[in-house]
Amino acid sequence: MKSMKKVELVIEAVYINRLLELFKKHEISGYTIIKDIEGRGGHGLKTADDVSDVFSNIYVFTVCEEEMFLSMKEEIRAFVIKYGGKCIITDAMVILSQQ
Amino acid sequence: MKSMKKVELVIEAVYINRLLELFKKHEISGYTIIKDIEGRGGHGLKTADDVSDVFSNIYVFTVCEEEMFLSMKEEIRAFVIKYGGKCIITDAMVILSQQ
Amino acid sequence: MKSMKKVELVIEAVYINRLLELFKKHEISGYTIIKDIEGRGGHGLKTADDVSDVFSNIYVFTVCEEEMFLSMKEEIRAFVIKYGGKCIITDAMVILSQQ
Amino acid sequence: MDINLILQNISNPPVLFFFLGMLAVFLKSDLSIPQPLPKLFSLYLLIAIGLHGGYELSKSGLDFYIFKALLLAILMSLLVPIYSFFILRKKVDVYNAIAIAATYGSISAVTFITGITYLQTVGVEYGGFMVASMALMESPAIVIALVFAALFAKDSNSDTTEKPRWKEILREAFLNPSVFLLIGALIIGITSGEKGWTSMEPLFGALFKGFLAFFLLDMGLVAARKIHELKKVGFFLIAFALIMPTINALVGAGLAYFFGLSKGDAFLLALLSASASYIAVPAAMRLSVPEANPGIYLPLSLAVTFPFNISMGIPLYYFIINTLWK
Amino acid sequence: MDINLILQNISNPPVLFFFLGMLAVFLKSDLSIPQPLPKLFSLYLLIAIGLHGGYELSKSGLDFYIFKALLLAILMSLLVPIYSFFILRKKVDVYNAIAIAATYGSISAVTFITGITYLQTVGVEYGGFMVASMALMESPAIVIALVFAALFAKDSNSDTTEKPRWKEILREAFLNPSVFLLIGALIIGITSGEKGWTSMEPLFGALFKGFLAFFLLDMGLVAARKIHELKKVGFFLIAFALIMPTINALVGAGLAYFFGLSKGDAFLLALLSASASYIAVPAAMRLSVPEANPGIYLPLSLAVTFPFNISMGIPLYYFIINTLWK
Amino acid sequence: MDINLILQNISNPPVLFFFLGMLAVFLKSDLSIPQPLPKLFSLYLLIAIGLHGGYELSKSGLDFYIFKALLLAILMSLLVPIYSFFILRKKVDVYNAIAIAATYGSISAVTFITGITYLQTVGVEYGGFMVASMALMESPAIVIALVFAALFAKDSNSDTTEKPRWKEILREAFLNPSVFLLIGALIIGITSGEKGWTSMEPLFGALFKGFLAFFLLDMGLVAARKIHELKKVGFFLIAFALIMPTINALVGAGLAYFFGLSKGDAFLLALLSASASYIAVPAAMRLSVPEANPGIYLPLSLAVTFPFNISMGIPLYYFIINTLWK
Ligand SMILES: Nc1ncnc2c1ncn2[C@@H]1O[C@H](COP(=O)(O)O)[C@@H](O)[C@H]1O
Ligand SMILES: Nc1ncnc2c1ncn2[C@@H]1O[C@H](COP(=O)(O)O)[C@@H](O)[C@H]1O
Ligand SMILES: Nc1ncnc2c1ncn2[C@@H]1O[C@H](COP(=O)(O)O)[C@@H](O)[C@H]1O
Ligand code: NA
Ligand code: NA
Ligand code: NA
Repeated sequence: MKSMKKVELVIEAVYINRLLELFKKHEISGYTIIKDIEGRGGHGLKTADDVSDVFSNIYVFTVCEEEMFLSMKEEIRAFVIKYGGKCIITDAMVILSQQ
Repeated sequence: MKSMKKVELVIEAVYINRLLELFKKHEISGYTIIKDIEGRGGHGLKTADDVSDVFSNIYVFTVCEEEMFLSMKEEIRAFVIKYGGKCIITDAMVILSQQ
Repeated sequence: MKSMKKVELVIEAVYINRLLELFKKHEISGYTIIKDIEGRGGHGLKTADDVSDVFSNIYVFTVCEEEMFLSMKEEIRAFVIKYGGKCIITDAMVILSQQ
Repeated sequence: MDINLILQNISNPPVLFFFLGMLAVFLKSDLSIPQPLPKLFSLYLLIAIGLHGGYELSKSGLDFYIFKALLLAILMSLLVPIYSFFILRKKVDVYNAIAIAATYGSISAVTFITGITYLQTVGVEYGGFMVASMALMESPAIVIALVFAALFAKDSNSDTTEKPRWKEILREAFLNPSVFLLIGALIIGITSGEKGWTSMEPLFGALFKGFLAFFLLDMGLVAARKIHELKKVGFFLIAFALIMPTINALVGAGLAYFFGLSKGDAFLLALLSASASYIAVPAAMRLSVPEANPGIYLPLSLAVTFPFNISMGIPLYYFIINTLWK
Repeated sequence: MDINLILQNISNPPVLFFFLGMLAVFLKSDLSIPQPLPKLFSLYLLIAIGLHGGYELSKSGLDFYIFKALLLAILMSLLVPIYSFFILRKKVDVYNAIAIAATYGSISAVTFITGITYLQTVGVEYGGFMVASMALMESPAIVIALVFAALFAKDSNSDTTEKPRWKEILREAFLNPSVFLLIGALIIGITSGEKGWTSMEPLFGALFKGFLAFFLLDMGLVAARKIHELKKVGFFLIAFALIMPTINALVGAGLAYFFGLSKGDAFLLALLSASASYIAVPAAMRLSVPEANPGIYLPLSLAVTFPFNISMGIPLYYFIINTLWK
Repeated sequence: MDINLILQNISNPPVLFFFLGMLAVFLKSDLSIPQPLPKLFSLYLLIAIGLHGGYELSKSGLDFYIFKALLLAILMSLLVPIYSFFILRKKVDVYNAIAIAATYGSISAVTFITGITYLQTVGVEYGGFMVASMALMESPAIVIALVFAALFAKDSNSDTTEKPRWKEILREAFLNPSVFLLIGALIIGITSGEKGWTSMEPLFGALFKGFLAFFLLDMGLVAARKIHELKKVGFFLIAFALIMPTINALVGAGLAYFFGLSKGDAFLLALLSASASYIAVPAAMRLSVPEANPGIYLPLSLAVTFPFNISMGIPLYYFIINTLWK
């Protein structure tokens, strides 16, 4: 098992491609996405039964090494300031293929 | 980044409004919701292909300051005892707008 | 509250029954499942708008005692090696019915 | 009783799809119909019965007969939960007795619909206003349950700090999505009349039985999964779930006979009385009587009474009423 | 203005379902139509109008009249956002002015559809090519917004490190799912002609109004939930959202009159000009002008202009055009 | 070969929607049809073909000809995976050879359906029992794969602790949702006969091509996304995926000719033999031969053979059979 950072983001669906671009730039190649979720935050209530799915929330998480997270931390902050959303970081272990 | 508590709950869909009331009472204004999920626990198996969505599970999480969590901890315990469900707490950091 | 391990898995939908069998064998009786999620990893991109839902990702998590996790750790590693997927472990507290 | 009546009912594709759904679970096939598809089907069915009933009402207008039939419907939906409660109380604790009584006091829209397709098969007329009867029969049992809870389970509020949530629960009773959509569609059906119905009929009329088949396939899956929960429920309650519907149907049929309803309307009133709720009332009971065990009232309603009604109950009640009305 | 025109429009079941959806929110019923059901309905509606319009085009072929009508449509979709922007700029900051102007410069497919069902009710002909007009009117406002942003909000790129994302945003403008599917279905409709339409008509023709009702029910829920956000929006913008559609419709009708469009086509052009986008443009604005507040332009479009158009606007514009064309 | 045959097939709206879906991916439009909508469409299509086939069977009854046709179908579904395996083994490791052979040994319901709409276009009759043929052809290839895995990949059970999961995999082979629902609907169609079909036809008959178009739109999206995975697959396998279907169709057509099937039935048998599975078999292969790479057999089936079959294959096989049967 290896010590890593789990980085969770809740953002507006419309920005998902920009977030994945940011991941790509930082060579984050593994992530998981859950679409059409709901929530409330500084930008009010978001529901998943809107007329379109472009404004609902999307939940994304990636588990990466601490350095990787640190290298993109400021860009994530800028992302969240510009586009809204929430970013949560936790310590996590990952089960690797080799022991 | 700021140290916080991530409070995750899995509850029956029918009780979501009561949980959000509890959040409101404790001035939790940010949360995320994922609906129609499945699971197994003390109250048996819950699937998300039931005839209605009132009995499926809902997953809710909020990231809040430790004091906030502590102030509602006993009420969450009472909630889970009364209505079933699971509450999980982890340490988490949040990326804030200001550094 | 009790200290526990939160074990999260993202696997291919087709293997969910085998994972639940593994849980059962290790007497894990509580877990939560989110279906039809998307992601990218060593096995490429998985989307949730495929012609069928057998190849989309499934997200499963269980909160259990550390010994329980340790007892199935090697089997989970074998599972992930054989079938792909990601397993993430975090420290978590659970609100119990009794104080 | 004519075996043909049963066969006619059972060879109905929607009913067959119900059993196909059950079979899928018994054979452990992985068939599933994930949310929100069941939600789509039930939204569809509610709008469809509402619109069609409203259209029929717009043609017939209101008269004394209809008024009488509606009152009878309300009467039945008050009677059933009351006498059921006292029967149940003999063997069951007060919380579960309240919840089960409410479940059987209310109605199942899908059972009603299946009854209507049966009437069409045997060629018997019925009034479009019976959809209004159905709408009126959904909520009273919930109110009865709230009253019983206040009367007989006073000590329940162990945490006396918590004030009763009358507002939330009454809203759940009268404005839950099923009731709201049904009544809304009914009113739209009345308002928009012939012209409106003509424009809606291709979706909400012609496709009705097909969507019913889809929904019953899902009901079969869900009902079969609940069957194994019946083990814990005990003989008394299973017997209740099998026998009570017929008793309720008989009471309904008797009242209908006494007050001179037509054969088709009487059949539907009897069937509504016999049917048990598995969405609206259980949701309301979770909110108002959380002490009652949904592992009891849901399987009873879904895995015993519903299958009984749509397979044996419908031809049985029809047979009784057909004999009486001759 | 004839009150009958309004009643004819409002007694249309789809419009009634819109108000039923709003009522559900006002009464706090828990009714909801979760994703991806709204997505299903909007995919359906786009394919249906595309296919039907294409089929009509395949019958009529292209001629100078159609060419003229299409050019007029593009003209309107360039004019509206330009003059709207300068009106808005008097009271609103540049970002929000751009986003609101683009929102009103583009169109709402569902408003268009509701207008078509209205034309069918009053028995007025229109050209199938108007669907192509609609498709052409979706994107120009987005391009105008990009140009305005480059001209008037230069200093916006506070983080000058970031290069403008023209490619992404132009793709969003011209290849967003709505535009793509609409044009794709239009071309399929043209290509497969009579035979193709005959095979698609049972799903994409006959059921059209039913699906529209379903979608408008959801629109009602969403619009009502946005109403309370209007408090923060201020009187000027609400007045804008109520009055501007009629002005746009008048401009459109005037041009249509001048260039000799038929009554039905003129009505649809006016209605398209009056309608405001709530999916494609807002999504593009989020990407290109994130500084603009979606809590302003979305509620204006969804909770003011859309309800106004489908209830009062349609009969009003029809009344005006009917008078002019007499 | 008559170019008209191809045009007739390609101007079919469902086929055009397939290419529209592909185009969406090539142009990077954000169009997507999220789950569970594809699931809804495939449930619909399976029920629809099952019910309709069953109804046709209930009219025709069983006779020696049908019996012969069903046996031929089973024969083909055993032959194809066997000879495919030995061909594949020349270039591919044992696991992938097994999985690809099973994929091509089984069938694609949507290809079959597209073939049926083609037969309707060209006005050729076929037997309703061919739906039963299709159902019978789904599973045998999975059993062959299990046998081959036991014979040729014995050493695979590197972790000998794990017992083979015959029960789970055989259940997957014969009771996977597609096979189960298809056969279930077939039996319901037989049981409920003319009357049943009349009540189901508005949903499961009339709307068939429309739903097929919806589903093929999604198939187009998925197929196009898999195309870039083909780079890693190599020339041999892409050639296999392009040529093998025609060979399988020829073998099927030859047998059909020899045993005296009618033109329409022969065409469908050939098409079923030519088609490759992309849901049921891949799922079974994931469970039984996890060592095989789904990044190979899925793109081959979805992004090469499926598009080939529904665009060129169908008219080609029809041309061959039409020539033979003259
Ligand atoms: N404190 C929080 N805990 C959990 N989720 C949050 C929190 N704050 C915001 N979110 C999620 O992030 C989304 C965007 O946040 P915001 O931009 O602040 O509106 C919200 O809709 C929520 O789903
Ligand atoms: N140990 C656990 N780990 C993860 N999820 C759980 C656990 N126990 C319960 N849950 C979730 O919480 C829901 C309600 O739990 P319960 O009230 O115990 O049945 C279950 O259906 C699961 O989704
Ligand atoms: N680093 C990661 N962080 C989050 N999720 C991941 C990560 N790596 C893989 N996943 C998820 O696990 C799934 C299977 O992983 P893999 O077998 O590596 O393709 C992916 O489709 C992702 O949803
Ligand atoms: Na009842
Ligand atoms: Na406009
Ligand atoms: Na084949």
